[in-house]
Amino acid sequence: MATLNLLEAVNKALESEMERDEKIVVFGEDAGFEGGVFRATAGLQKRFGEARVFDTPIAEAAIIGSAIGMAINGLKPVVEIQFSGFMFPGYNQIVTHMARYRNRTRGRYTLPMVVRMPYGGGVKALEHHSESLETLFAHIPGLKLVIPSTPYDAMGLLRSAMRDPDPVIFMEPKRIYRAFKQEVPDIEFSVPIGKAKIVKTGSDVTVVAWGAMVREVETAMKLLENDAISVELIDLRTIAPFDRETIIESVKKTSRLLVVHEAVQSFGPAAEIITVVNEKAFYYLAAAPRRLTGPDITVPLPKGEHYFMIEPSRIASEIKLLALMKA
Amino acid sequence: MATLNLLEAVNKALESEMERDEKIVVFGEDAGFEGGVFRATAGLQKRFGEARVFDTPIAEAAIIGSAIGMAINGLKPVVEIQFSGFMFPGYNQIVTHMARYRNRTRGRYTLPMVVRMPYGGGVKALEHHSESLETLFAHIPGLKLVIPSTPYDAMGLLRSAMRDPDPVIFMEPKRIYRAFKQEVPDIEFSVPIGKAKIVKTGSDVTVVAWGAMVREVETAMKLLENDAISVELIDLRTIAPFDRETIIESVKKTSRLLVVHEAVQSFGPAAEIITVVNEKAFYYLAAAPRRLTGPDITVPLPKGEHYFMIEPSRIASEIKLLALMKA
Amino acid sequence: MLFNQYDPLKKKVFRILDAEGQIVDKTNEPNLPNDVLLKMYQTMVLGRTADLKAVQFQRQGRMLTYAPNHGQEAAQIGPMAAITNQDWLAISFRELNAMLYHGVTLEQLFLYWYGNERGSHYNEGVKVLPVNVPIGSQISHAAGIAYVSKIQKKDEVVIAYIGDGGTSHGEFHEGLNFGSVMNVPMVVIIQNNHYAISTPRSKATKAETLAQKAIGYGIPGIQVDGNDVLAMYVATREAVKRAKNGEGPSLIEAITYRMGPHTTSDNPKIYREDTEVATWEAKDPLKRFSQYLLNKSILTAETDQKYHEEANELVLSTFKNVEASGLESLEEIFEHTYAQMPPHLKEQYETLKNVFSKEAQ
Amino acid sequence: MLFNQYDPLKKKVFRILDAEGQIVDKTNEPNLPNDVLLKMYQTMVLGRTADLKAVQFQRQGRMLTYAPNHGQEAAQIGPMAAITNQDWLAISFRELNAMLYHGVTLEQLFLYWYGNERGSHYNEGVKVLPVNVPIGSQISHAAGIAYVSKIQKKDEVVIAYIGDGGTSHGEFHEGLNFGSVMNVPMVVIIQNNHYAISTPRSKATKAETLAQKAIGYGIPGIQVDGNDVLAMYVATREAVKRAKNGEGPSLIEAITYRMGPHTTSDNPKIYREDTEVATWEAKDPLKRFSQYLLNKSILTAETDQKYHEEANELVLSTFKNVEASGLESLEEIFEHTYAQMPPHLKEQYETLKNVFSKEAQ
Ligand SMILES: Cc1ncc(C[n+]2csc(CCOP(=O)(O)OP(=O)(O)O)c2C)c(N)n1
Ligand SMILES: Cc1ncc(C[n+]2csc(CCOP(=O)(O)OP(=O)(O)O)c2C)c(N)n1
Ligand SMILES: [Mg+2]
Ligand SMILES: [Mg+2]
Repeated sequence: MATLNLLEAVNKALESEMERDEKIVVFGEDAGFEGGVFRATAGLQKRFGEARVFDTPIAEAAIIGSAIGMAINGLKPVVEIQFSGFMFPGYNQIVTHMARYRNRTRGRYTLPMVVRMPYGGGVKALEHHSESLETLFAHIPGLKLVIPSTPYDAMGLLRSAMRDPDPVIFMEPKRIYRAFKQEVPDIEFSVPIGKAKIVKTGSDVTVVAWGAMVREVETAMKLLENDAISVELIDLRTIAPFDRETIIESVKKTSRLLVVHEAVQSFGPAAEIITVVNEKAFYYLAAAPRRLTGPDITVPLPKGEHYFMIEPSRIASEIKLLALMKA
Repeated sequence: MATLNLLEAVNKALESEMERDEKIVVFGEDAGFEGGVFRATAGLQKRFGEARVFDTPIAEAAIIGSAIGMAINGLKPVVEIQFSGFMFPGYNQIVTHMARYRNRTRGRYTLPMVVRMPYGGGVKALEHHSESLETLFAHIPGLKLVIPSTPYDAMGLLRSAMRDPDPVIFMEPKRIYRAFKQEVPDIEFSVPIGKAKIVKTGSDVTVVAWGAMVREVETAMKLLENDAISVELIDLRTIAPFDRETIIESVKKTSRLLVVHEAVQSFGPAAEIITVVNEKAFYYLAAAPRRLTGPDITVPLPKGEHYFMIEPSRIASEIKLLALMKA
Repeated sequence: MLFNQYDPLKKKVFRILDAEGQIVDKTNEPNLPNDVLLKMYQTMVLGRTADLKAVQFQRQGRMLTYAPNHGQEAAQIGPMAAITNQDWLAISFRELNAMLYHGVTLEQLFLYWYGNERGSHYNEGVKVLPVNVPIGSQISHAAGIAYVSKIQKKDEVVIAYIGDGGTSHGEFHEGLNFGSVMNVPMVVIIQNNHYAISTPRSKATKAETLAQKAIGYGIPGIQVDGNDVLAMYVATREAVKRAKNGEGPSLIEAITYRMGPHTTSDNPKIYREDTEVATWEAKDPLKRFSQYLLNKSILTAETDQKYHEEANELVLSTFKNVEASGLESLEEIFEHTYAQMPPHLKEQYETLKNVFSKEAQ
Repeated sequence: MLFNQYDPLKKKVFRILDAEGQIVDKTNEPNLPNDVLLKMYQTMVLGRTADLKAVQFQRQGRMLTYAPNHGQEAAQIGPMAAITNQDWLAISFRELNAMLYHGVTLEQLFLYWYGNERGSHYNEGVKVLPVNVPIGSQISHAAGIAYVSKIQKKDEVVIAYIGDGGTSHGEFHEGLNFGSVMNVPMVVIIQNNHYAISTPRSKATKAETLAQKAIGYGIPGIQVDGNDVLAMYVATREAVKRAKNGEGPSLIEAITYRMGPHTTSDNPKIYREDTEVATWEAKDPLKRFSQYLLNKSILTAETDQKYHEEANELVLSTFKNVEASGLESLEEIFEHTYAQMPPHLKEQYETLKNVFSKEAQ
């Protein structure tokens, strides 16, 4: 057992998998020599050499595009986009090629590759360093989108992503990169893509969250300890394609749903989850499903960011509100 | 009165507005000399000169980016992206600048500009020529997204877009560019952004659609003429920010909702509409809201495209199904 | 050294054959075996035939949009003769000739333009990337492929094609710069056919040559007569040699002309003069090469005729097969989005299966 | 002609002052009025002071991330002295000195780095674009602004800044190419400070100079000693003259060095040697310029001291004000997304107003 934070877990997952599979190459802006601005790839170049771990020019399209070429020619690239807000110049490659190559060639060329990127707010950063862009990946057929909320999951999910036959977007909640540590087994384990985790079972309200929001919900649940509300917390872990079954089963039991995410609200991920619940468990619903999300504005700079962030107290209020609603 | 098809209406809207407002400039790939691959800008260069109507290099980022610069320096650019599938290289400019400049500078610089692009399938085209990307704009704070479904609306909405103080994405359903003609007044009129249109009032089922789908729903309604189902058809016209009130009032009346769109399903526009209805009219719903959308795959090349497209018969079945559901 | 001699800033254009098929640069005339020369020529004949027929089929409503190659055969066949099956080809979308020479079957090519993704499932061992519609984005794919060739010390080079208009795109810049920084075995060939749809070359960039863009990446660039198949062969051979020697990418600007419309949806009369087209008709790459081969008695009039007849038959019979292939199956359009269909997609598939099987009844 | 003399392929670097502030190129020494020279120097002193203090404030936890300018003052002040208030400045993010000289107030600059968007609401008439975080994307903004200057025959030029690392980006290529095809009055200045975060200049491109990238766009490029404020002034003046004459864009590579970390979150010890930093310490742009001014008796030791003291006071008092400004209001963060808040946003705003007013109680 090693005690690791989320960032270290990412680093260890990369390291152990590179050890195991020499097809893996890791690159990105500053990802080589210095090991990334967050140090997620620290030590890898030293260990695996410059051919497998390297710095690139500032060119997100070429980072994703060359990774596509490498995957076509037999490698498994795991690239880093420095912040998710800088994925846009590479988005053309992601949507028009990465997501489609398998289908375009009817399986002739496939792209086992991973695009990692830190995301999310709450770290008092400059503009373009705080957004949550799940929707822009989840809406694209051919992509998988995975987001861990703990060191254990970060290691297990990243490992699965690196073994997946399809391209995976791996968004890392930078706000909790170093927030807490967790025991992570030394033995090789993985966490499957496409399976949500029931963090806590409960019977009154289902709460779906992922990434940094899982902890916020947990804190909210502590605030509610004296309220006799039994919350079932689901950590979605894979946003696309997501584990409908776990959510639906839960809502059938609780009849009440709250989705919490940091991404802006309109046309955001909660809408899809709520709609699927409408489609699959409408007649079980005792109250209108609710969503607690970022407002539809650009994440403010630090002196206004607190308004944007979702505090546990607000989550607790939402849960209470839902629990009160007529059955 | 002139009798115009949708493409001609776009052309006339550009022409009349350029006449009225000399701040308007029009440019894009092949949009100058030959007047665009669809001829939407035909005749404009001849009439208004090369300074105001011109061809650009193949560089979507620079097309949007230079338009941003022009807007900062006092013009109102109306740019053409040749097909919406080629907007991706310009998406960085759209999201990180166009949508945010007003907010970033706290109102110091604003960007009154329009980005036009033909979109949608059903025209037997090559890859990247058929997608419906509403979500990728609607999810971005600071953008407005407008889609006409008739020549009249095309003219009226495009005129409003060109007069709007904020950047507007104007998606044109290419499939019906020349599908039908309509009388359009010679006098100057406009259709407001943000207001949906009730195409037909009804009491049993609310159907929300836009763009090319409006006509398909109308055809479906004809198929249902003998079924004694009273359909209320709402043409959304502005996808973001959309007219919640009209939808909510309608659902309060009909208790049943169907959203039809060509965009792929997961994390798509229907989910937001259904979720808003959940939030605002849940207790009025007699049945789970439904959506009929493109499947979560890349729009197939022509020999498989028919599976992707939404036929009126399927819309009719969905409406029947909804109407049958218990109250 | 060829690249030094033809520094693009000196505005010299590399050429071996003149428009009449006469040798103008004897020292650089390649010493290719006759069977290779004939294969090159034969493929050009097949390419030309397939191309003209494809446009006809389209006019008859039997083919979808098609992007003609007519006039650009030499710019594609020369380079392909300079590489082997080990090497990769990353095309743009107007490279039917190159694809044929490098192992894509005519049936696959037609199937693609007929509107069927199966046309992009090339045979095992054929190292060609599928048609790449988003302009410029193929260059970084080529760089990535070549990066693997380099670090795994594979005997491979990657040839990437792009159009004159495509050189204005950010993806061209990033891809070429990436390849050059990584020093990978890659050759980028610009088919400067003078137009990007209706937009003339002069509006793509203010640079006097496209070859000089190489300077910005610290790599050699050269302008070549793109209608001269021998010059294209020799220039590519040099670039391939450099690449395989570990000297990194090169940039070749092939000066050629698109004789047909941009695609079958385009009407070039709007934006160019017939007289301009006529001047290029006189520089036809096929005539030029056949004249050279006839002069050297490598080709005879009969063989030439035979090539044309065989090509014609092959094109007709192949297209007949393609037409017989009909529509795709519902399964095909769903099953390749992921390695395994996820549950929600499976559900959508089953729903549509129901719809379409009902309809079929 | 300066641009012809300093063809980047000849690898000559334009310089007027040497590291000791001695004139090495008398013919090109500009004939600037003393008050302008002093304003330039004084702004450099203010910029340096503000910069060093900003880092200090950040270390004390009073400022957020900050991107230091230390060492790059000359590359920013020289060009700004060559333009007027009519002209535009499109910055990247490391141009505090240029912004100060061109009319952004120190308070606004600090407010921005303190984490408040109001810092980007510059005064009416100050033609500066806000900090542009997405690398390279400002170049096309500059081209667009300059296009308007051109067609409206305004007496304007646009200066755009970018870093060495930024030249690898597709947006740099598209923006510069666009400006050059449109032949707009624009000057692009690359601050080659040798690093893009931890990544050395050598990994950005294989081209030997960044100035030679101009060749790909058919425009002139020049390498200038970026720590020589006079050379930067003169080179920019030439480029501005060309631009205003309708001759289109120019590219200036300012060779300079980032003395501090990339931002306050960065630790440069990981990727570069102290000895390297020391060699650049000796080329300090301020020392060099002050020596020149002292030698010419334009500056006295007392005035110099006074500038430093005043700068120090201004920085401290300004930052005190900024700190006192506290948090933003909820209204501020909502009201500028659109000209008018649409209903759904208004609703979200009201909800949050409720939440935060309850909390405040
Ligand atoms: C990113 C992108 N933008 C626009 C288009 C539409 N388009 C298709 S071909 C073409 C012109 C290409 O010109 P060029 O690069 O010279 O190649 P050619 O067609 O002459 O072979 C354009 C603009 C596209 N395919 N991709
Ligand atoms: C599109 C994009 N990708 C990545 C980043 C992250 N980033 C911020 S600054 C920087 C390095 C910039 O280097 P350079 O252009 O040399 O400018 P300098 O920082 O040296 O002034 C990077 C990669 C960004 N801001 N934008
Ligand atoms: Mg071309
Ligand atoms: Mg730098």
